[in-house]
Amino acid sequence: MSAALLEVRGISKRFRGLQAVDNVSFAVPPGGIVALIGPNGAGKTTTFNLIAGAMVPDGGSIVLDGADITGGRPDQACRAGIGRTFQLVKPFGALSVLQNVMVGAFKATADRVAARRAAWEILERLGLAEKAENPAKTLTLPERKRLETARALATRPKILLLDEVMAGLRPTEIDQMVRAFADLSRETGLAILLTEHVMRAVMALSHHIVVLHHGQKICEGAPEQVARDPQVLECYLGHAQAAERPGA
Amino acid sequence: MRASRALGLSPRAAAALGLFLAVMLLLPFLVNAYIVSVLVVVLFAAYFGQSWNIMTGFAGQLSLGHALYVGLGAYTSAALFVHFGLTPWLGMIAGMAVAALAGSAIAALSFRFRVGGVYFALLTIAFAEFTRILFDHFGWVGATEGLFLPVANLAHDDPVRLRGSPVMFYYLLLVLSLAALVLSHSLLDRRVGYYWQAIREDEEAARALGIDVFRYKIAAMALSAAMTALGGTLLAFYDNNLYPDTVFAMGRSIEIIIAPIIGGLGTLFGPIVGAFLLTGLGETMTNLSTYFEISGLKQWFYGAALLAIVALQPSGLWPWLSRALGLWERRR
Amino acid sequence: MLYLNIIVAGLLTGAVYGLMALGLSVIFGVVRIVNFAHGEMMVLAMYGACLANAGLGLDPLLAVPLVTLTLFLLGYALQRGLINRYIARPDHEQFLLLLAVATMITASLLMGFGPDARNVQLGYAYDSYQIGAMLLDKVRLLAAAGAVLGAAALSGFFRFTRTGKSIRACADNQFGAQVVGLDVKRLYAVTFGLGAACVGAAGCLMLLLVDVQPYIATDYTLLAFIIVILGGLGSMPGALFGGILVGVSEALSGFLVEPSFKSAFSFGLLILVLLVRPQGLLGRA
Amino acid sequence: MMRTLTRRDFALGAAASGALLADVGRARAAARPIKLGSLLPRSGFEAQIGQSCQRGVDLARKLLPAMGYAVEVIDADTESKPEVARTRAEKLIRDGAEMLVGAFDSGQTFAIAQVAEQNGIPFVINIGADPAITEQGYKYVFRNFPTSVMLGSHGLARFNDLFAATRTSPKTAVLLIINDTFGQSMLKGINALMPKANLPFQIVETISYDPQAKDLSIEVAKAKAANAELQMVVTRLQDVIIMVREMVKQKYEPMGIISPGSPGMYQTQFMKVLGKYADYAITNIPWLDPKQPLARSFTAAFTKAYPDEVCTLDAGFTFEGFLIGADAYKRAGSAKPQALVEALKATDIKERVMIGGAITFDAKGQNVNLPSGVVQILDGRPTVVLPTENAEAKPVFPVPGWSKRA
Repeated sequence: MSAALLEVRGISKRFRGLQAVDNVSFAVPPGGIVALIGPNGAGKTTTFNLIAGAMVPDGGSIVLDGADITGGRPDQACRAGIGRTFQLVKPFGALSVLQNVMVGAFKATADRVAARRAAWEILERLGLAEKAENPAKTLTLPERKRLETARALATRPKILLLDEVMAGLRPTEIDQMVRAFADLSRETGLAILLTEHVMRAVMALSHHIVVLHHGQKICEGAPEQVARDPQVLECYLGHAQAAERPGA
Repeated sequence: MRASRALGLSPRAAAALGLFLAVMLLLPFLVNAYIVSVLVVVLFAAYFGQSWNIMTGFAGQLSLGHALYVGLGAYTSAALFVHFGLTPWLGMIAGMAVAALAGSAIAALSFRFRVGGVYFALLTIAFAEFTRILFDHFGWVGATEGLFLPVANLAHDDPVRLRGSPVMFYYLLLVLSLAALVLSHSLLDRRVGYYWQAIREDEEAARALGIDVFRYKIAAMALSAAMTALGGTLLAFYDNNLYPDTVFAMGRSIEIIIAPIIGGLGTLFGPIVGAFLLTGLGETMTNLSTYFEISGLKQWFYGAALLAIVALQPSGLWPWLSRALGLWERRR
Repeated sequence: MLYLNIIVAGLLTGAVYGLMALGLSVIFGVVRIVNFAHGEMMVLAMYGACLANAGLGLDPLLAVPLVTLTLFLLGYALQRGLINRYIARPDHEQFLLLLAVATMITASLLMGFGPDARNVQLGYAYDSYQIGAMLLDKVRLLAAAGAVLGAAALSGFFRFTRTGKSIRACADNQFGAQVVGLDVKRLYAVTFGLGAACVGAAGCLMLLLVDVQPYIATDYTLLAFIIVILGGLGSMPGALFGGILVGVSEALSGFLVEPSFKSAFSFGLLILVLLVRPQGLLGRA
Repeated sequence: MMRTLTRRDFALGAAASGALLADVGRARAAARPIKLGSLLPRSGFEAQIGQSCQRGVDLARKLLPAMGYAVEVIDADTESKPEVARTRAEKLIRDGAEMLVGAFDSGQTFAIAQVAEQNGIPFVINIGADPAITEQGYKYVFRNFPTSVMLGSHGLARFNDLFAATRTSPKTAVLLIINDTFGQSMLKGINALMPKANLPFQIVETISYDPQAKDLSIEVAKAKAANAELQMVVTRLQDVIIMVREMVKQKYEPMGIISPGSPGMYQTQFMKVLGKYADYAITNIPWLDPKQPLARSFTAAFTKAYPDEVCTLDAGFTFEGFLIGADAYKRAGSAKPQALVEALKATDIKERVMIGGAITFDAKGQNVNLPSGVVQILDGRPTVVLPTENAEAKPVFPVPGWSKRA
């Protein structure tokens, strides 16, 4: 895995006596889709925040495309090539959907027309085009999640961090999204790191799965391999089955 | 037509704007000196509101101490004029630089230490008040005794030295306010405007999209401060006398921000609409209350009017008005 | 010895400042609204105490329960009727709302009482105690004692009564409070009422020290801001501590430097604290 | 509170001054009254003093016609803000005001002066001490009030008169002075004049305090620690009340409290609030001349109209402002600005309300003939004690200690 796009080496984070992330290492190859799974409180979102620069790790390092980005600010992480979504969506409510995505697109270009064109393309790809002129605050929750993704994509990341963007979607919508991401990754060579409770999406989308529990990596491997791992079955899938029920 | 498209206006809105401009250009020929003096107050309020709007309306950082930049602009240019005879056109650049520097420093200190929201607002008050007291003791600019610009009663206006009649100031302010309008519009249409609004709506999300929030906030503050200082120079040369307690007054900071809030925070025309409405309201009430001979009545109605507006149109009158007139401005 | 006198005077005045600021702090801590009409509410209370003195011959100290209750009801009504609707609105709208309220209070006072300063004539207004070289001013002593009692009563309320505990729960976790079935809107109104009651009591005590005029309100609003930020917005002991800190630092700087410069010291202190410890000296991070 | 003058009040006041009125009333009133615009801070933070001046306006409105002057007064409120003063002045002119009178505060007075100049409308300043106002080369601005420098020098000059009359000579003084526009220009004047004034005392400490101060305990403690014989003060009303109260509490008893010419220690509120502790406070300031018949009838009319208020220089100078305007109109026989300005320049009013010689204006439009009297609170009333030719009583100095007052 020396040719990895993103390499996470032994990162840790501690909050007031709680070891949220404990010496976690994994890698995402170029164009690869890796899922980070685990029960609630396993440290997935914290890991995301560490990678995206929202938090500074207590130890370990994060390397993107050969450059060490450990401890950088979120905007620096973004400029290094990390695009992220938030689990609790953060739309720019007063701006239109198009404008939201244009904010992201401005990372690559200062030209308004170019940014606008790029934003349109992404909106069409994610099926938000007909909502383009609506204020973001009028969107439904699934639409907002898609907007999050669109905005992050607009920054032309090398790797996209998706934090539970499928939650609350109907199965048909999930399949649609899965297809969209798979196409995107195949066509553009975009790498994706996702956390997801919707196992249907995880299994369909990811090439590789990393399982976290109590902040530690307990297992990793190909999807079917992980699904058979007794440790995972014991500590994780029990929860996951519960969590997969609608509304969980 | 091209101009109207460049401003993103519908033909109807462009016509309305054209009409408004024509009226404003002709107004001094149509009304008496009293109305002109009131219009000067309106334009000052509009311009200061537009300047403040960049900081708070666009970039979302609530500043309650903008009198600081009015004062820095006014005092810098006036002191340079009084002590060295420097033309106000250069003095205003110096004033803008001083204000931009002060604004950046305040913003840098605050945002570096992650002071935000209400705390930032209170910090801006503190800086303004602190500076007021400093100037109360600053002998070179007259301290509490005041700084006076020599008043020359010229037969003709002298725009080079900014000595002249209210009508001259009316046109200067009109140009300034239009320039601020065009500038605001063009900023909103660029990356920086998008970034400011993103920061206003959600800082964390803005950061995740690669925006150096700290830098953009400082830029907003510096620009807003510099623009305010430019108005401060005009104020100094219009009033011809400066006292720290009136120039830097907290009351002025508050007056600056009422018009844009009433008009519609973050909109292009809100500050202008708000300024017309508030000043008009104030004058009407003053004229009415002289019949009743009760001091305090005017202020009471003023407060009641503010309350009514914030209760009925909390996001400002312009969005509502433009919809009612069919001039719907794209919500930015 | 002179220093001791000055520090004690600053300490005593500071205690009254503290009680006033306590109201602002309580309101912010729970309702998350910055009460820009705080000074106006206090001036209203001062006029209330004046009226109680003129009409009923009450000493301002004895008028405390009456004025406090009135202000409580007023604050309760204000929150219930008006401010509750703005809880979730942006800062600038809340600011405008309270500015409008403040303007109307000042204008009403001006119409009702005129611009002349008012005060109450007390038999003991000029008394002072000589203890060794120390000179204790009776009025100031009484006012400070009242302030400490008032603060203690409020803290007792929050600690021992059911409503007080609910308010604290509500401040810690509004959502949780709603989940367990607390009527948050009512608790907010009670809190605003309590904050108003604090300034009510502080107003009565302040009337012992200064004369009242409609236009002094803004100065007190600013002063209250300084104090609560120094102590920590939302922290009760912080407000008292901040008040005393401001009282003493103003006294000392006035004595050591230039009196006309002393409020710059308070603002300077405020700027320093905001930059170094924005949550305030006793505030929680 | 906002009591206006009724005709009956005035009838009583006028009766008290019948002889005088018969005298000046001989001249036939001009056919058409001149419109005088009054600009005062009737609301805002200076409302208190603005209202105090307003009483002079209301008296002028009633008294001047009875004196044979044809005037009509229109009121305006500057709200204590220069920019409002400016628009109000423009409004008054648009409403037909042919002359302006006002505005107590220097900043507002400046704003009005510019409007007056631009419109070519004469402006008579009732009160406003900033020396800069009459240094601008204005052609339409006239001031019947001393500049702060004049106030300071005249005020200091009276110290020696007081010491001579009471055969005292304090050696040291502490100066408590307000840090606002007025206070600081006074301070400048005092510092410049002290060496020349040949006074027996030295100022050992100058303490300047914040105009917004609500508490002066530290300032007073500092003054007391300076251990001077005399306390000199330059104040406004609110702070001097706090100051005296604090002096009583801190048992600080200098030979006396003397103001070289500032507001505060002669105003109604000072005496009302402080009672016996207000007594003996001394202000060297231009005052109503108890020996002048017009001043006596004015005071009488004032007392009838406002029984609870003390007639002070605020009302006196404001009234004189209108008197000057009315007199100029009468002599000019026309309300044309140029005619009025010429008449104002030629003003020579000998029958006046305030102490001093005739009202005349120098080339800059300043009345330089405005001496100060020594006004001491005696039995709860401001009393002229010096100069002897105007005095109603003898000065008391050194003053009795706080505890020795009944």
